Amino acid sequence: MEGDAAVALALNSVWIMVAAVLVLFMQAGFALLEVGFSRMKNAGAVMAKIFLNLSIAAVVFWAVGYGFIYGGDASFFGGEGFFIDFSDSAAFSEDFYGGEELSLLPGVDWFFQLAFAAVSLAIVFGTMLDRMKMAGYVIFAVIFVAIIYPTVARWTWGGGWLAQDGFLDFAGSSIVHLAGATAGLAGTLLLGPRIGKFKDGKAVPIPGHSMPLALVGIIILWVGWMGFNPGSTLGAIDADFGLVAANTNLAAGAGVIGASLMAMWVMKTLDVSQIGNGAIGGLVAITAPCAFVEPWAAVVIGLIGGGLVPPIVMLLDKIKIDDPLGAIPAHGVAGIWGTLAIGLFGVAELTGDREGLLVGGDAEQLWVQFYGVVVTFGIVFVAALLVFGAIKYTIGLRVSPAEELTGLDISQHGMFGYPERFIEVPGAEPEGISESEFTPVSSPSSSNT
Amino acid sequence: MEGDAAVALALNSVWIMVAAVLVLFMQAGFALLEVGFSRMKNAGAVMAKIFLNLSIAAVVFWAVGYGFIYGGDASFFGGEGFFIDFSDSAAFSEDFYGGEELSLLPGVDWFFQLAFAAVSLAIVFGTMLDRMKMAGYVIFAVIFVAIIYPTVARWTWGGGWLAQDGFLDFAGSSIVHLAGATAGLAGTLLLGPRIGKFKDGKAVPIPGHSMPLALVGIIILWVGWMGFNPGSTLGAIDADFGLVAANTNLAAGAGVIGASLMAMWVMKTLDVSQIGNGAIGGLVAITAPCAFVEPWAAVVIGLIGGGLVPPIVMLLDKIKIDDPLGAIPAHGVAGIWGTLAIGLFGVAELTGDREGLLVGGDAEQLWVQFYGVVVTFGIVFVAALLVFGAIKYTIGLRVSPAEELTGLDISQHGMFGYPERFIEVPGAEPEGISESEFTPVSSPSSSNT
Amino acid sequence: MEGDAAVALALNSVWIMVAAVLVLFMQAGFALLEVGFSRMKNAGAVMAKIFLNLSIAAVVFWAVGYGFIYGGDASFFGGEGFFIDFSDSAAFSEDFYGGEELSLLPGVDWFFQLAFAAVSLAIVFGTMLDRMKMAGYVIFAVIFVAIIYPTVARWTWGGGWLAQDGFLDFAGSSIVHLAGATAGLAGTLLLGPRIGKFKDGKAVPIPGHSMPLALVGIIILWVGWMGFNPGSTLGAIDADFGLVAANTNLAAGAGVIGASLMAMWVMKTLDVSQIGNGAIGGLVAITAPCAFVEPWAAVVIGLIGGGLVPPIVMLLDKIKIDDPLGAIPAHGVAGIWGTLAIGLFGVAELTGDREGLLVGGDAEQLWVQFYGVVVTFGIVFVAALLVFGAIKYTIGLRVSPAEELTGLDISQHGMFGYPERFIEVPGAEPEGISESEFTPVSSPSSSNT
Amino acid sequence: MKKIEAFIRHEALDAIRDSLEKLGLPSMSVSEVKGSGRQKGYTETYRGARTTVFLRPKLKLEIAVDDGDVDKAVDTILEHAHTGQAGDGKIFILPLEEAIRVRTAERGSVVLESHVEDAAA
Amino acid sequence: MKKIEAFIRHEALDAIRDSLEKLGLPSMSVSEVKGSGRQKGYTETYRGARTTVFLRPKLKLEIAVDDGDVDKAVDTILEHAHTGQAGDGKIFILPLEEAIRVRTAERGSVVLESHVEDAAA
Amino acid sequence: MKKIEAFIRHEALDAIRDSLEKLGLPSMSVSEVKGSGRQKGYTETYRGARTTVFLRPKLKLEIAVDDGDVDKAVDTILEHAHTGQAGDGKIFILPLEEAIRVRTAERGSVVLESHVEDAAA
Ligand SMILES: Nc1ncnc2c1ncn2[C@@H]1O[C@H](COP(=O)(O)OP(=O)(O)O)[C@@H](O)[C@H]1O
Ligand SMILES: Nc1ncnc2c1ncn2[C@@H]1O[C@H](COP(=O)(O)OP(=O)(O)O)[C@@H](O)[C@H]1O
Ligand SMILES: Nc1ncnc2c1ncn2[C@@H]1O[C@H](COP(=O)(O)OP(=O)(O)O)[C@@H](O)[C@H]1O
Repeated sequence: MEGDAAVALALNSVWIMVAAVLVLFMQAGFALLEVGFSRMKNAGAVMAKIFLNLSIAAVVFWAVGYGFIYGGDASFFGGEGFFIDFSDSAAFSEDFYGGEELSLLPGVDWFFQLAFAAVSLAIVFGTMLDRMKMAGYVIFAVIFVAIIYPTVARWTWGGGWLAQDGFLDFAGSSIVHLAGATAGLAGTLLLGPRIGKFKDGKAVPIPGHSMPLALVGIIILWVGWMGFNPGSTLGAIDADFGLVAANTNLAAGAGVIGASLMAMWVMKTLDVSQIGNGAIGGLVAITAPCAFVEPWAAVVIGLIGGGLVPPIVMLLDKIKIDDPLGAIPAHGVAGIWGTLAIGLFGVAELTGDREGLLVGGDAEQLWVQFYGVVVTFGIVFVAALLVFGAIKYTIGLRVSPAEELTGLDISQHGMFGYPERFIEVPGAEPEGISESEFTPVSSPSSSNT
Repeated sequence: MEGDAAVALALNSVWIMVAAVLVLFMQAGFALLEVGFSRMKNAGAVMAKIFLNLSIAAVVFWAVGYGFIYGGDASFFGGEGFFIDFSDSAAFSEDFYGGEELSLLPGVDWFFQLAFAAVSLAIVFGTMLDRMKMAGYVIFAVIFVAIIYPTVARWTWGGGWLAQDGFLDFAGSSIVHLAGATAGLAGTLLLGPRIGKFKDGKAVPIPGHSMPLALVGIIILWVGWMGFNPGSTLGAIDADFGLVAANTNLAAGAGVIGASLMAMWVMKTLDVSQIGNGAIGGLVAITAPCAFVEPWAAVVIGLIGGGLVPPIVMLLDKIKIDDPLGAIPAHGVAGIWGTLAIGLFGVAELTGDREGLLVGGDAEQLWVQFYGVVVTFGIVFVAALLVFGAIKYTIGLRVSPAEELTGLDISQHGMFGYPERFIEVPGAEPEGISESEFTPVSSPSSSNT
Repeated sequence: MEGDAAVALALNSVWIMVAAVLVLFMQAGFALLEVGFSRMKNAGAVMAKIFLNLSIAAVVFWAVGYGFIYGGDASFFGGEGFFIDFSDSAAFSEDFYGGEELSLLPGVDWFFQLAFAAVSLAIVFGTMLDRMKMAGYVIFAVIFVAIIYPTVARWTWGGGWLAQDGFLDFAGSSIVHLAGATAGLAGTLLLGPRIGKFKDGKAVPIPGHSMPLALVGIIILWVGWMGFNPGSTLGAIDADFGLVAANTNLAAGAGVIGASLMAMWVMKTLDVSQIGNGAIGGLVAITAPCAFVEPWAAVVIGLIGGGLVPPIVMLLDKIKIDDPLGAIPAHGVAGIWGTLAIGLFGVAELTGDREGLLVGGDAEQLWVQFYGVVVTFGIVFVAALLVFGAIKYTIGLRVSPAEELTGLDISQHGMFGYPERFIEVPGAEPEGISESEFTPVSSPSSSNT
Repeated sequence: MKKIEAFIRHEALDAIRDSLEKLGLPSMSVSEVKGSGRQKGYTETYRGARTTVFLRPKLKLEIAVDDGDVDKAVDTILEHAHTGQAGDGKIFILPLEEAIRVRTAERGSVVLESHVEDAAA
Repeated sequence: MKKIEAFIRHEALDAIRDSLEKLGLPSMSVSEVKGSGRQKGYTETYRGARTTVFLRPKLKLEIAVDDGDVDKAVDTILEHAHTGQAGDGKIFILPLEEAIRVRTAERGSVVLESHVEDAAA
Repeated sequence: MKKIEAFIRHEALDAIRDSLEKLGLPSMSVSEVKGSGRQKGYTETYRGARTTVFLRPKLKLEIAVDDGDVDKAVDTILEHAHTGQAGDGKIFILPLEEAIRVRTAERGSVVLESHVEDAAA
């Protein structure tokens, strides 16, 4: 390649490669968050799930997912370019970019998009913790990464009909976060709450076993978001990833502050888990508008994104929806808010087009944002309900009560996630468990503590 | 923008963006370090503190902090350019760079500096672990990020009077680390030691609850330092961040070796926490001189920086200053040593000016370094003493003895950080605690294990 | 430097700097993996080991290691360019690149190579967990980083005789991973299994204490591998690190799937540790061929790399080799498979030369790969056996049975790694331990819980 | 005075404690034990190696009561701890010679009397 | 021979152990329990949901002593465990029929005798 | 009926449990305690500060047995727990007034009888 073009390709690709690595790193964040917010007896199962998810995502997104986003010209559904060969740039450009010169190495482009798909999938799981059957979830994961997420992504990032309507979602408040949380909502509705979550009509605390792990996970998410949003410039040259990075940090910080204040108000306690969820709420909210608003607006968006979390957490408890991680408020509600916020705070020089209602006085963009959110929620909710429903009535979605009480680790994986500490966990041997589920052994041989 | 300038801006910005992300990641390192070195009963409170700190830093540093470093021309104190709009490059350049062409995207520049301010603030907390009141600390955090740290940074990096005198501190041994540790020293003096730390005139071990978490935190700090020091080139083109990276790794390694040998000598044991502190000592020591010395000198600087830690830890115990994390030796004393080391080992080709005493035989640079250290220590110590003192005598700096013994998690945040393990922690229900501090409940309803 | 050359140097250096940081970050991954797979009573000792290893690696690789890979022209053994001065580019180029213009900053080049050496060294330890004497290991570490690893690396990456024969190992399936695992095999053979590992001729589970920490460690390794493999392009311009990144992710994902299926088949359980080891198996396998094969082949290579792990784990148990972490299957056997896979799946456009047997029908490359693997294994095995043997019969390689049962933390480092949890760990006070090993105290003074 | 020691399943604790409290017997101490008995062991598998664990987690309740309260307490435990499956546990009754309240240094059965007035409150 | 079982606050342990050792009674076993009694519960809050915890952490001391040492031991415990606030705990005294030292298979009260000479040493 | 309480080293547990099971006494409860006695303390060091720990980890076995099985059980424990070094532990025997099986509400020594037929099976 010629000098300047080679430099441009390399420079853009380095930046997006770095961003992709940061987004991949978010898997460590989700792992810690999910494991920290789950019970000790399920800790190993959470890790198994994270690995299977990410692995399935990698293979399926290569085989079909990416093609369903970027391949072909369909506005609503469909694709081409499956089982991609990244070593053939020409074919890649042909399949996905109409033969134009590429601004990114094919493998880098795919890797970055894969990392997003994997984030969306990771979010789904948050509501289903502590009681989900692995086999059922694996099937859902394949379908989500193959078709559901790509279809939503196609509508905007793949140049589909929502993009044509002017819908804006810079890095995926709706496409990634709301989509994941919506599928999670469908999942938890079909699963029902954890045993013991509601007693005499009131929510009972089932605290996650490690706030340190959970909140370190959220710091890692924050760090990973520095690839998620700024990397969504999809290039380095003539791209203001600096503004995006600054806005993202401001909204995250404001989210923590908003959630802390709200928690003290509505929960009467500076709940550590809400502080963490508030950071996520702020980050999710700024994800759509990060490139389209000024810093002061980022602070406002983050403050509200985080501040929404505690009341919604309490509301879900009231309507008896069990969401152990807070995925619905932090990824769902904050995702909706963030997407709409473009319609309120968007600046014409940054959107390159329409202004937000509070800035320019015009509600047009807000209207597009609104129906974009509605269709995203609607399509994902229906699709997830169908898929999870089909699984529920065939191979089953939830483990048996005995297995749930005993813990997924020993009942599903044959060993505790924390073998040396397990004496402390109540419920390790539940009422009514059938002996055979533990592979009973009749010939006495040896015992260990 | 024109081709070459656009490439240069993008390339410099990508590198500094990456470096900023690495420095931001250090917050995960500090979180793990602090939580690992604290008691189980305070683990959740540590995480809450980290999040509030970082969040406050983000918003305050945008609102005023950055402006107090780089805005205007005052040599001693003052600034302009508050509530920055990163989307307006021209205004940004006007406010901070005299209208010159920018070599970095505004948001990237700010993000990198923010990450440094947040590190300095995180260091303060280390000495105050396990007994500090959150509300008081939050107030200090605002003032530290708004004014104290920016003033010190202004003197050197903002082109202030110390810079004009030729004081050198490449990445902040003094500005960031010594400043943080000095404020921490003021804090611990006003707080006093943890209950039970000194008994019959002798220091009692209060071991942190998890060496694995603490030391993984230090590995993350080491990784983050690869942005901290090499990123302080503030650009990629014609900048030798390679030398800086190599020197930093060598000093970190030598710091571990120095601390290990010293611990075996003065403590008669290969203390795991000292190994970790030694890495920090080495890293802090090389932070100021990393771009000004040759690799052999980096090894010497690191060896001494790490080696100083164990004896200083023992000295603090002797004079009854309680510093649970070793922030004073590892960030403070090593920071002083590193800053002075430029005056000993600096090489003219690298400093671009004066040579160090041991290399060029001239003590001039050492003298500048010396009074730079003295004024940094002095101004921060006095300011922190005033602020912490004002807090102490108004809303209070320290929790009640009962709350301290019970643990900050349950007494301040309503729930343990490790809910399933808490049975093991002594002191969960201290002598003399007033019932009402636990929100006693008279109507028996339900209990859980 | 002139504009374009300066940009190229900066761009290549930024990319390799980032890659080096990612590979350095793998140390956090290894730390978590090793600590999670070890017993609670040895957790602090594991962390001490990781720090000493990395520190020794940094200093020794600067002093001599790098020179033994790249210095001089010897094909088999030798070097020059010790105690490198990275601030002198001209001398650096003279020593290592025949005076050619450098494509990377010297410090960046060295840092990247250092990170690889540290990975290879970290792997060795995995087989020796829970019973190794620190002093002996430290000596081995010096020799391994100074001479053993550099010699193997010289043969291929230093342009030595294997490279001249056309042996290919893009990022080190053999040079880094097989070499590390082979030394580990020698170590475990000389150490013997942990007390209690085999009973009545059968393997007994000695589960690691934390699957969450271990598997988060593996996610970090996966993330770090995004520097390991894609960074091995050694530059950004005209280098397809995108293909490498995509192949690496695909193989990792396929490795998890392969190991999961095999574990369910041969172990009759979806073992969480095997899922993690499977990711490593897939990653190690693709490390050699990642730049030479097409994505479909990466999936196949990863599937087999991961799938090999569970049966080999069981085989080792059968032949009574104790490898607590699975380093031998995941780094050793998968490393062999990956290196050979180039001879099967290599594509001429990518290797720039010969085609693999299954692609081009020619076995020539496979033959070269085969003897490359054999000599790598052979030389490392013999060297490690000699060094470990010499240590064993002088200062000793293994702690006493009493120390092993009591745990390395309290017996070697004077304090538990988890001081507040230790009541739970059996074996904390073993049969037959001599009182004096605990520094008995005759005058009663104080006690703590 | 008697000391009741009951080895039960974790799940039964809340109900037992609530009922006893209503009966004016809020005082007890609970600890975690591992027990073996008629109940069978279960298998743990790790990296393909297997072992059978015969000791299963149970809770131990310790309740010192006045002679007259023994039956009340035992019946309450039986009621809530019973599932009918192996592993339900056992209750042991030991003679107790003296009971002393640390706060007041009172001795004897006054220390153990049911707090019916408290429970009613 | 008697067996003393004392449920106390964590804070009292060190002082009790030290004093008993000085009296020649260094032998005891300590474990962690959770107890309920007169002392009130406290509230835990998580994500806005609340629960009241009635079981609070205590330590259990088990000390087997010769008949003649019972009062010494009980008095020592009372002295150091007393704060005057609800939750100070209780001491129970049970009859002990036999004591055996595993190391020597000795039986009877010799196994429990105060080690006054040791303490003096 | 008697209740045997044995404080032993961790290492002895497996052998004791196996042997008792072969003798038809598979039932026991195990918990973790920390104990002090003749055995000396050890030193912990952290950041240069030192402390002596006198309480060392032990296991406590609780075994309720029929009068006729006491000697069998004690001998088995003595056999496997003995190393001859300070810290081997102690065995205490307490009178037991009643034993109740929760599953069946059976009472008395039938609840504790050796299960020789099971063991033989
Ligand atoms: N003889 C005994 N001594 C001490 N603890 C016992 C004894 N028998 C039973 N236990 C405790 O009771 C628990 C349940 O006993 P198990 O025999 O399995 O149930 P079941 O009585 O329903 O047959 C055991 O796990 C153990 O903790
Ligand atoms: N009857 C009892 N049986 C067993 N343990 C008891 C009993 N009464 C008290 N305890 C133990 O003593 C602790 C303190 O008892 P509590 O009644 O709260 O204090 P006080 O005796 O000062 O009123 C309890 O938490 C419990 O562990
Ligand atoms: N009088 C006692 N009361 C309660 N527990 C005891 C008593 N004596 C010994 N123990 C338990 O037995 C363990 C071993 O006792 P120790 O005196 O050290 O051994 P030895 O009997 O071999 O001298 C102690 O750690 C403690 O747990």
